[in-house]
Amino acid sequence: KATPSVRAYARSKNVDILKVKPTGPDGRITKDDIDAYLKNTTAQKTEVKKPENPA
Amino acid sequence: MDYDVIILGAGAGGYLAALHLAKKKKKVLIIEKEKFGGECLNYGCIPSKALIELSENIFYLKNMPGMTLDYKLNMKDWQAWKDSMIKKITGGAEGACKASGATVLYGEGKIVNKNTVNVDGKNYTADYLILDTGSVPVKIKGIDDVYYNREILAIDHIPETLVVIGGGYIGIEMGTAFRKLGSDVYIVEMKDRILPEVDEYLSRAVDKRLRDLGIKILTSSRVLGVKKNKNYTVKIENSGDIIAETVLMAVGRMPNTQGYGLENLNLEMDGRFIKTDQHKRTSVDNVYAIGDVSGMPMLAHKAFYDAYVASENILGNDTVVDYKSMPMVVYTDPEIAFTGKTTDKYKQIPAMANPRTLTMNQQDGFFRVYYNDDGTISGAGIAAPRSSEIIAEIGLAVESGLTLDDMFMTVHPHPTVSEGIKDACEND
Amino acid sequence: MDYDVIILGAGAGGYLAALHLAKKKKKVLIIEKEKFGGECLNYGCIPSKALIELSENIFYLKNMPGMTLDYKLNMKDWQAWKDSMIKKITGGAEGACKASGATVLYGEGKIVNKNTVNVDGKNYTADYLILDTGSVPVKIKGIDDVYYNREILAIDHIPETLVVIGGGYIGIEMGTAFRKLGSDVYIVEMKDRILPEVDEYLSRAVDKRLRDLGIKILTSSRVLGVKKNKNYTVKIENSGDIIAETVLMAVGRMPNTQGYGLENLNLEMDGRFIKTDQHKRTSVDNVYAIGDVSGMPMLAHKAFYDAYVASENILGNDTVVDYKSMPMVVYTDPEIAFTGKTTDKYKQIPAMANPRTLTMNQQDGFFRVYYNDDGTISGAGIAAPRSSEIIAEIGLAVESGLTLDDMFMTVHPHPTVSEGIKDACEND
Ligand SMILES: Cc1cc2nc3c(=O)[nH]c(=O)nc-3n(C[C@H](O)[C@H](O)[C@H](O)COP(=O)(O)OP(=O)(O)OC[C@H]3O[C@@H](n4cnc5c(N)ncnc54)[C@H](O)[C@@H]3O)c2cc1C
Ligand SMILES: Cc1cc2nc3c(=O)[nH]c(=O)nc-3n(C[C@H](O)[C@H](O)[C@H](O)COP(=O)(O)OP(=O)(O)OC[C@H]3O[C@@H](n4cnc5c(N)ncnc54)[C@H](O)[C@@H]3O)c2cc1C
Repeated sequence: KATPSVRAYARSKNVDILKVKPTGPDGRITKDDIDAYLKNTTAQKTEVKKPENPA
Repeated sequence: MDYDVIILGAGAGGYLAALHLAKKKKKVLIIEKEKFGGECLNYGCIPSKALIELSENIFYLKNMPGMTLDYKLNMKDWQAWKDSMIKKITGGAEGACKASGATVLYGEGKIVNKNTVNVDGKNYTADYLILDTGSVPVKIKGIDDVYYNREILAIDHIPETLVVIGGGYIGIEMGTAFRKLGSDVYIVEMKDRILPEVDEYLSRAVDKRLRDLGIKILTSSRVLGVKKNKNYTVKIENSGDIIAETVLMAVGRMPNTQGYGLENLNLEMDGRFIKTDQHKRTSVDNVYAIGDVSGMPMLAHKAFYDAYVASENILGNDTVVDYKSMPMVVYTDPEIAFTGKTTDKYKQIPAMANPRTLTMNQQDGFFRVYYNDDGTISGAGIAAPRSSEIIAEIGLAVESGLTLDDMFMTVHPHPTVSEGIKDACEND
Repeated sequence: MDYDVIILGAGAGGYLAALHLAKKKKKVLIIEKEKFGGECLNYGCIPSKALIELSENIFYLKNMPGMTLDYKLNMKDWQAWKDSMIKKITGGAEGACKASGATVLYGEGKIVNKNTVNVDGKNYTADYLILDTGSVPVKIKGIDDVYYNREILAIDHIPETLVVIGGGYIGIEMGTAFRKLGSDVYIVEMKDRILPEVDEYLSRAVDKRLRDLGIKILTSSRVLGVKKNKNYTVKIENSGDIIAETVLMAVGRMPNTQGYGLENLNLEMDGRFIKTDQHKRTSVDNVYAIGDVSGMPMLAHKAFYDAYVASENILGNDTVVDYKSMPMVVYTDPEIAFTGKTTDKYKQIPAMANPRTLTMNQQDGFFRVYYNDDGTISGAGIAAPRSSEIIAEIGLAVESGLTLDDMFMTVHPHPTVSEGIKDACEND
């Protein structure tokens, strides 16, 4: 569940909205949820990378 | 106790509270001294909108190229229709209350104490008391025998000349309607603009249009007196007298707090209003006040909302007055409506850019949407046909924290006035 | 290349795309063979709603107790007004496109290849092509010389008898309007009910009301032929002939895909429509199709939406057709509107329970709101005056995942039709 502008935002960031955890009222996904999801996934990616390149 | 709840006054707020509480199995007594439905259904919102509707239809056809209109309006027959139409609504409301189990008692209620109301010498007791005693028109000392909202809405003919004293929404609505029905209309307002209760960008649009319609608007004008002979003579400070067939006094309404033992409760007041908290509780335990008597704005939908909040609290569900958008409509020309808050940022398109408006042979007005830094909609002001119906969507957007983009990306049907709001929200 | 984008057809979709792209600094050529604004502004949505508005006003006054109405309607003068009103809208749209920098070219465009359109012997090239060639009325072989939407909306008098062949929304809208303007109206529909494109609970309300208005509705009725002498004779299978002054053929519209070189693109089709994906892309690179030619529903606001999606993609912003609510309105009696999805759960109140509806001397219809298990609103069907304006709020709720409670707790102004939706959402 997300409003039209949030759905468009997710699309512009290449985020699959179904994977985002909602924190808004009545289980709605907010723009912040998408930003949080992005932060998380990039964080995860860098974490995965770290052991590969122990510089 | 005889009842769980006694409700004093069956106005907009009272009957809704009765219905809601009775549905939830509370034992409810609702006391009404005049008519079920109160001012709104009998002498306010409903008859005024019916009359305005009539005036708008006549005006539209009179001004439609190709139409030659010849009509006779027998206002007595129209009034009979209007009364029967109102009877359907008030009968429906009363019937629904009774069907849900509420007891309806006609008579003037006198408050004895916080648990007791006396009607015609008999005491009725309850755990809770809801005060919904409404409001009455403000009268000016020394000016008697004029029309108020009740008389003007029961009129049996279209007056040749109508002077409206007071340029608030009630006066403006009636002035606009009678102008379109053929009267020569004057509006006399003490403040420096009409509709002082709405933002100036809205009242300005109405002022211009009403002057175009031939209404004589006198602002910053104080009425010194009204004399009635065969006609009325209205004396205005620093201006000539106006001779008129009819004078409507519409200088405001005040809460009805006198003459029914309210003083026995020793309630805290807020100016002339009964003071209530967010729960619609007064300063006395288990006594609630709702609607016009409990504070501004004095509007029917505010009374409905109050009724809901008070009832829910009585039912044990902690509920507070919590809205970000309280709409207001003035059914004038152009019809204006607004809700929410103004900010320093808005988007606007003219009504002329809305095709549906043009199909109705109208073109005055605009759609203005206010928004916050984060793009959420904070409010709107609309001057356009049917703005009364359009403003609800903005209310929903404001209440739900939706953005300009959410509105713009929602498909609105074509051709409608509601598209005007969507188009105003476009990002460019 | 001469241009960034060539748009073929300046209908609802085309001019919106031109405006949007030109505003974002794309070099745009828009080609139109007839009139700017296409079917919608010139021969569809706009003139039909203007005529319906006229008919509703006359009908209201004719039936208002107390009114004695005597009028003459000179349709030639009305048509002149209508044309000038349309000119304002189309002129505004064309002016806005040009002001934003788009080039408007009149003439029939012939597609040479995906980058080239020929007009009057001259080739124009662009990187992108948007097809907005609209739709045309379906004609029945052997039935000639009847009225279609263009002719009926340009009529210079009110016909004594009007037979409408086809009970879809266009036929129903015109039939209702001319009935209210005084014509004897027949509606002949092959399927077993009128308005087969809407859900039955909606079409049933209209069917009943139209019969009350005196419209003769023949369902499951096949027209065998139409002959024209002085009058028309309409032959109907298993039924008597109807003799009528005028016959309107409204048996549907089909995408306009013939005669302008579309075959040179060798596009994938979807039945008679040009096949498009979620981005409004056709099967050929950099060729987009929008509006009526690109699929159902054939409605102006769907064309607007398509235009927005196609333009955004051309601008490089990945955008897809993404709506949960596509509204549809039929401006008949009662006016019906719906959006979203039906579910097995709905709440409904009758239009009679809405005070504003009664002030307009109307009472037929209902407000029905469909919802999901989690309380979110999934759609609505409204049969009530001005439902066209009310449905937008439901669209916003559906798009944003709002609940029945969100709607019910948003204060709606009183008295309005929009309250009907709020009241339908009440929890009991
Ligand atoms: C001309 C006009 C047009 C209006 N148009 C609109 C509009 O379009 N939209 C809108 O929102 N608002 C409109 N209003 C305002 C609206 O009518 C009020 O806000 C609304 O009626 C308030 O409802 P209420 O329940 O507070 O009080 P009321 O409707 O005033 O009801 C109070 C009831 O209490 C009864 N009562 C009082 N004292 C006692 C007693 N001691 N014992 C028994 N009964 C008692 C009265 O008889 C009355 O029936 C209009 C008002 C007027 C005058
Ligand atoms: C009577 C009637 C009432 C209607 N009412 C409504 C309503 O109330 N609400 C609603 O949403 N919809 C309504 N519609 C439908 C609406 O009109 C269409 O959905 C809308 O016009 C579709 O827009 P479009 O851009 O796809 O095509 P069109 O508006 O059909 O425009 C296509 C344009 O392309 C031009 N063209 C075609 N081929 C070429 C070529 N080769 N070269 C140059 N130009 C070309 C045509 O001349 C035309 O101007 C109504 C339709 C009718 C007939």
